[in-house]
Amino acid sequence: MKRQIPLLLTFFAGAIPIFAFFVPEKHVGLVSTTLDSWLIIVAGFALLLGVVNVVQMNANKIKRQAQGWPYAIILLAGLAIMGFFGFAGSFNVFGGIATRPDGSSTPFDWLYKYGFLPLQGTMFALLAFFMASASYRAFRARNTEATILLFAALIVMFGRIPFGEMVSKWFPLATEWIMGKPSMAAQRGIMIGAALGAASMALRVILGIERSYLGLGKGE
Amino acid sequence: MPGIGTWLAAFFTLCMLSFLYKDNPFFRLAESFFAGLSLGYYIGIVMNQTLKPNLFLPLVQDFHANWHLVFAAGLGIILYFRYIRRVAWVSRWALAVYVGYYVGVNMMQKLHGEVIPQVGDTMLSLSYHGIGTLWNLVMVIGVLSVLIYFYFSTEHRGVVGGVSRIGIWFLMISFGAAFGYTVMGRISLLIGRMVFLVNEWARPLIGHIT
Amino acid sequence: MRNSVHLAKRFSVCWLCLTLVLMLSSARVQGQTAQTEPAGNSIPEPAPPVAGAVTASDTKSDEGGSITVKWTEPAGSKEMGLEYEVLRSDKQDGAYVPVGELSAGDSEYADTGLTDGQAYYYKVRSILGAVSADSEPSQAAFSKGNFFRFYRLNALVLLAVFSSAVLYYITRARKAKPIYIRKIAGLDAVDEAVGRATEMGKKMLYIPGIMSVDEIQTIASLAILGHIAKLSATYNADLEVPNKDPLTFAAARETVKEAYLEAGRPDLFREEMVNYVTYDQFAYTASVTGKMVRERPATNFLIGSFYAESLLLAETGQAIGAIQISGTAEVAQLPFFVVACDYTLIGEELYAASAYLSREPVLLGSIKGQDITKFLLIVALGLGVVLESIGIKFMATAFKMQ
Amino acid sequence: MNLERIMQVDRRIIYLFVAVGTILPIIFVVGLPVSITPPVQMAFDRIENKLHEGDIVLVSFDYGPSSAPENAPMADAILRHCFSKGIKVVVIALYPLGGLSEAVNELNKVAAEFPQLKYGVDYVNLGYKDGAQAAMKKMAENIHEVFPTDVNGTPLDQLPLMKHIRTYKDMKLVVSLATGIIGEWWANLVNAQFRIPVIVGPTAVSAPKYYAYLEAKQMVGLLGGLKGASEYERLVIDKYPALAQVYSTPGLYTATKGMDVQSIVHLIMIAFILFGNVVYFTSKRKPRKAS
Repeated sequence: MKRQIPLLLTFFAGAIPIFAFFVPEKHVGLVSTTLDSWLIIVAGFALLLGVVNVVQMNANKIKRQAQGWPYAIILLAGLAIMGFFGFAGSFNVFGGIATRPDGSSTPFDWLYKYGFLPLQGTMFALLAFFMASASYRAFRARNTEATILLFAALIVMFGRIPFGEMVSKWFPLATEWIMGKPSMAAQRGIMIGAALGAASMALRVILGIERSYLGLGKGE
Repeated sequence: MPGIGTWLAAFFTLCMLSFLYKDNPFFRLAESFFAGLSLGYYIGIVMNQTLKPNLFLPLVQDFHANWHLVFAAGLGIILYFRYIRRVAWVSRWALAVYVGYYVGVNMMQKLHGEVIPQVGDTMLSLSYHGIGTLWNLVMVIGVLSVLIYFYFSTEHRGVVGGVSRIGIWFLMISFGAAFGYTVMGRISLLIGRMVFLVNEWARPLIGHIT
Repeated sequence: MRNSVHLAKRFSVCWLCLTLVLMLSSARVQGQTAQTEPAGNSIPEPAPPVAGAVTASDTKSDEGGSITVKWTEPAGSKEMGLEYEVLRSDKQDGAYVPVGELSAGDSEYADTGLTDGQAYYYKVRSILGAVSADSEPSQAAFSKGNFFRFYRLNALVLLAVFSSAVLYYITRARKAKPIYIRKIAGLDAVDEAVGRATEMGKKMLYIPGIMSVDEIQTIASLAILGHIAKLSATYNADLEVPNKDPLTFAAARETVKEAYLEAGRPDLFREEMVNYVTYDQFAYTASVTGKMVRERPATNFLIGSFYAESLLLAETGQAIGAIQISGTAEVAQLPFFVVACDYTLIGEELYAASAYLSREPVLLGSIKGQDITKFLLIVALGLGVVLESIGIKFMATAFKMQ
Repeated sequence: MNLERIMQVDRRIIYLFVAVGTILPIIFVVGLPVSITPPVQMAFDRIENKLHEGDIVLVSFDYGPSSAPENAPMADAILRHCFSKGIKVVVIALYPLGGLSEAVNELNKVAAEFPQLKYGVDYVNLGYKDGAQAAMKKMAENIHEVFPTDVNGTPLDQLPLMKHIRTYKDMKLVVSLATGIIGEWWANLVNAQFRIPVIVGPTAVSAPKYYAYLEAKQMVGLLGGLKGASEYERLVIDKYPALAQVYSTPGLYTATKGMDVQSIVHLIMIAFILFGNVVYFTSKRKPRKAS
């Protein structure tokens, strides 16, 4: 019983959108879109699961004075401040969470602009550095495959900058060709294979064969 | 003199950049604050952009038309049954419906939206019409050889092995080219941060001091 | 095991029934085409030529509320720069109101927002500068909801072939001799990677991607996590699974807990093994990279759906000297995993992994079914190329209809 | 000398090179030579030769802060070109994630360089509209219905410039600075249906898609990424010497500077890759000699 119900639910929930995919009839579509609108809400509810876990873990850390516990205080402070303004904002306290009509920032928006965005942007920007170190290490002509990788990367990098164009006008043309033909062909191959793999996985989930995500093991 | 917001943003930017040298208390401070702040941010976003417009407002404003949303809230609450040992097993129901529905949606999306058009677009004419024929041939061979590389239930020896080797070469061209092509976009992001540091923070600061 | 095969059988029957019902319903003939009505011949001199043969009928393959109007264009409409206005009325000789505007070259218009079952009549007005002329009205047309999207017939055929192949090999799997699966280096390395972490007495990080369980890659990742957690329980390794998505977090905890139970070591399972970090992609990345440089795990698994953070995570892991096994079907992120990880599961290999690792006949059977479909697609592709080369468009058209 | 050790360059040395290669060109103008490509020349010629003083151009901000390093210099160069030539500009924003703030910032910045121009007469900012595609279609019927007021809340009828602008027919050109699909809609929807000429400035990543529209004559010019923007800067500076002074203002970020960073950092990466391979092959040959 405890094991069958979730599997049946998965089967029916999975059959609905597949049915609706082929059947344009209004009521079928309605069932599917209604379920969709429910699940968006379920995903919203789920965030609290994460919040609970974060608060638990960090409170524990502080209590036990575990290694690095002062940072747990900083984390919880960030969560409390932003969470408070965000929660209050949904009741239109402090003018909501966006900018006010006169263009001034609400506290939530201010923290977003001067805290969240620079932190996020800088973490993202670190990629430029990491690409440099990764390419230095990995693009080495050790064997046939690595040599192909190396040359494709070098040609494209040259083809993207004016310098490459000045050396030879073939660099940008070669870049375009590589991106448009062999690279595109490989990506198509990956996509077709991966889509089949995903569909097969989906079928196994709907049929209840794959169920480790439910913590139901592989069956007994 | 830059304003307090600019100072804060510059401080966080520098803290994050310091990770490149090595892990240090400044990075750890920024990282911890960022983790908390971002989670708080999404509390605000989920409340304001998901739960309020999709659940609370419809229920409050017109219960008769939207009563079915009570089930949605019910499914959401079921997730929390895991904290009550006796009914913890029920919490799987929400997960089961969630996974089942999207797996169904994605299955059709993959078959209809990816497999069919990608195969269709590769059905290129190989009758001679100049250099384009050769490029069409490259495309067809590329797709076929990569597909054969992914063939699992045959040993990759002989012809199959040879073709799948060609598939690997195509994959390598694609990975190298995609890597090289992405560099520019990533540098643009770095330029954005550096322009901020130099022009919006350092320049006014130096101007103020001198 | 037997239980799951039984279940599979039972569900397969349901499944085939479902497909059958869809196939049958697609065969239902539909449409209520109105008769053609030739246009009048006597056109006053300055007026533009009238559109001929105006017909109106239910729009096919839709949910209802729409009628498609068709007409034949007068000769030379393009050169004249003729424009059309589609008019609608609910009585044949009633007042007609404009519902849509088109220009020369168009001879079809789908009117929407109608009431199913009510009669509608249409005229097409030709406009040339300031003068215009109306066509004869169409016969009465009725809109209705349909039971099949004909333009998705190709998808239905693919679904039928694909699921039949997979189901056939799943049900055959137990009786038939073992199914061969080619070597996947990244998966052969899993045992070694877990063993190494145990020997060194260091942590293993398992990062299940950043997407929710609505993404199939995440489900595939959780299946692999189940296997690795079992190994971890057997060897008593130190496993940690930090999460970005809360639902993935909930599912991952169930998965790991069950795996420890199945391995007979529920005593070793701790809730903190599977923890939640934050919902922001880069804040999550900052936390995990920070954890990597501080706790120096011996092994990193980066398996699931990744975006820009792929290289941030993999390169940091590389810098601390961890063995890294990655896997994703995100085409744009594969290059970064390939350059920074020891092993990478590419696309379809990710989905095949749980079958490969567990060697369960049922799962292996589904891989075989998948391969058969792939084989048929390769044949179709080859045939399509040949037909296209000799100028027959049939295959390409069948694959392009959307 | 141990070649193995040389090959194990501390990654921080690479990081240092990248950082210096990024910061220096932002502070000091390097000014690497730029060769003008046809799509950018077409865009420039369109505004320079086909438009006249008093003509009206619609500039749409279809990008946000995340792609500002690429798109903002394009917007600046186009605005400066129009203002220098006496062309009037109507600014709108259709990108939901920060298009409006970009429109306000860039327009105010450039307008301040031309103190003789008057808001409401020579240029207006109509602000942001949700639902880009619907708005673009509706603007063919009546712009006043899509944007009842400008960004400050002033009704359009009170703005002298907007009194005579009702649809696309009253304007000569659309310029879209775009990061996503909106730029494509200008070409394949607005140009296709309403015939107004379109120039798009997309990010480098999405630029390849736009060549097809350019070839199909659905666009009259294309500024692809930072490179396109830097070419356009070169063209306007050469044509309007007064702008050369604006472009040499310290603290002003330009595409020329951005492109210098791109070239330098790309070359640094290429140099490291080549260095690594040279060392690798030298060290591989050694043992062979020894034996």
